[in-house]
Amino acid sequence: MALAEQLPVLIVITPLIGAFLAPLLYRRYRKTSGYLVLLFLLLSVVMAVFLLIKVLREGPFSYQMGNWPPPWGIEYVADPLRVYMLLVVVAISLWIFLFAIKDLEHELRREVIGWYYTLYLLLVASMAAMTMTNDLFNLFVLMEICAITSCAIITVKEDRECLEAGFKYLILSAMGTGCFLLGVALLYMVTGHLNFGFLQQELAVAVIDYPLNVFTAAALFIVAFGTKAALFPLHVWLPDAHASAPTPSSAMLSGLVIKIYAFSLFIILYRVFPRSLLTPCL
Amino acid sequence: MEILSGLIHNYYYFVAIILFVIGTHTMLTHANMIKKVIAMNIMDTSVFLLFVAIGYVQGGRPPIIGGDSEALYINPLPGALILTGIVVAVSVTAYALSLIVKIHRAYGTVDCDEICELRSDE
Amino acid sequence: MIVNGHLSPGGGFSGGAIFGSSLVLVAISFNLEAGAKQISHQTASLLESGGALGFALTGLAAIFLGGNYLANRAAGFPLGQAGEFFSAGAIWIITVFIGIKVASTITTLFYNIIEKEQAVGDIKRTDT
Amino acid sequence: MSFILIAFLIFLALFLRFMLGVEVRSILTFYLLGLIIYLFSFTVAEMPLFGSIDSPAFNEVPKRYLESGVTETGALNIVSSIITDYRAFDTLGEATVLFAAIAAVIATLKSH
Repeated sequence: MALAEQLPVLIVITPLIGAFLAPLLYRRYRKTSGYLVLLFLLLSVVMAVFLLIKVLREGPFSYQMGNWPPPWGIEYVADPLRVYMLLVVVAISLWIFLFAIKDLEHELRREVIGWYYTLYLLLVASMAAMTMTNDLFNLFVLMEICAITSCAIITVKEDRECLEAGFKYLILSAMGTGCFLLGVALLYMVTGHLNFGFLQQELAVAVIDYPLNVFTAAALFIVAFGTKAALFPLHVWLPDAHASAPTPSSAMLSGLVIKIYAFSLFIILYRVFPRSLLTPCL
Repeated sequence: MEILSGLIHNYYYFVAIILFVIGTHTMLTHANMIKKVIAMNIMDTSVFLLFVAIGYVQGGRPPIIGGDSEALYINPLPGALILTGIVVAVSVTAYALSLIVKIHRAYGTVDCDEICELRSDE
Repeated sequence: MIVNGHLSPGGGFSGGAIFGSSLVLVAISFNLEAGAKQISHQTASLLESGGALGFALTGLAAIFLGGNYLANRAAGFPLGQAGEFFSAGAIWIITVFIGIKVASTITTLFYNIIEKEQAVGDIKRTDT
Repeated sequence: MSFILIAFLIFLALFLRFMLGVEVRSILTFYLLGLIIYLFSFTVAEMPLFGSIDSPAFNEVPKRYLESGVTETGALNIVSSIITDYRAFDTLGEATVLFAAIAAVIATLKSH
């Protein structure tokens, strides 16, 4: 079963290739292109189910991009928690898209529907990758894809309110990613690693020598993901953006995008920072 | 005084942090959208500066392997990461600018406060 | 600059940016029609998707050759002699795809923003 | 020492407000930024020394890139070999960001 080993990356790549093809497909087959896009999503759902079965049966495993071992290359990890989240992301986005095909014809102009498919598939691919990635910088890149596409699926609507809402969201999420990258820089400075597992080992040592750096990074991460996940004092962008978006985008935003950031914060707090940092008594 | 000497040794990092704070402040408090986008770029650039400064090694050469094998090279990883980061910042800027073009056409202004007033009038 | 990316400073991004800017400069220095003659919209968006798709498919090819995704040496791409023009296996291919992608991105962005401005007409063209 | 500093800051705020007529809001923002920079300065002072060869970031990861990068990837430019081979998935993400920006711009501009 050589292909079963490749499942973590294939699930990400399938919607990505679909996204690259969608504008071309829409130009050629205007009527059926929605269902072709649906096929790509269905394929990744099927693969996610197989991955979940494999992980539950054989235990968690890690996937190394380009055969480079973890501290040098990028690592993806499939363990039950992450794969369960992955299945939730892919399955719900399939379900939303099933209803979106008919709905989009009423809400959007004809020319932009093909690009809407592209943006939707890119969003799904980035979120699916965010659940499994085990590398801080890769997470940053995926967050940036997710930010741009989730703004764009708000602003495709033919309405001037959603333009302003989208701009507000874009600026605040740019602030979030800026804070995140600063936190990554601080952690990289004191440890020299970007991989979650190696960071956790090194941080247990580094927190003794450079405690302020590690605490500042933790604070920056919480601000960054708090902005993105609309936690209480940083939620100002949310009401406008969700209210003015097209219906499928609104379902996608409140159903998945916000949760995926909360999930990433959870993963970072538990898989990157050493246990001693999180215990209340120091 | 310990802090002061640390700051003087690490002034590259300190400048980057000051730029970051300036960028965040401008982005969150100014009403003009073009200024917000410029501030977003300042903020990103400050983080890139910090990242690249981490990779510097005293007396190192750019990491292109040449003739002598004894040469000391700087850390190539931050440079490679920042190449990615710059492209990401550019694409966010492009998208933000196109949004501003559309907003200017729809509302006739690029000032957030004026847009708020226009919306409350409706 | 694009094809020498593995030997000297440069590579897909900087080379592609230069290439794209040159096409944009043609449009700025003559006029929009002369610029649009260099590369049509259809071709630009085809190259756009094609560059990204080629990158992703190079990765998939590595899987079929027995490596993991985007593998280079592990998948058996010929590395060649270091320092020669055709060396470094998949790096060369990927760099060319990135160059195409970046160049077409810059031109597409420019033309889309400019032409929308023109389509609205001269009444809206005010300085703010 | 700190008492004098706080007294000076309060005096400065009053001076700016009543003598120069600066708004309360901008004085508060100014002080808040000063506080943030002050807090960050402790972090910066604690960071590893700039340009030092034995800083934690210069560990076995870049050393392997530099020593065996040429034999493992065949490229003389190590930055190029990192972005397109060791960490190629980041670069695929980056190409995807560019594509997403294009898609977003076109969708936004065409939709109105």
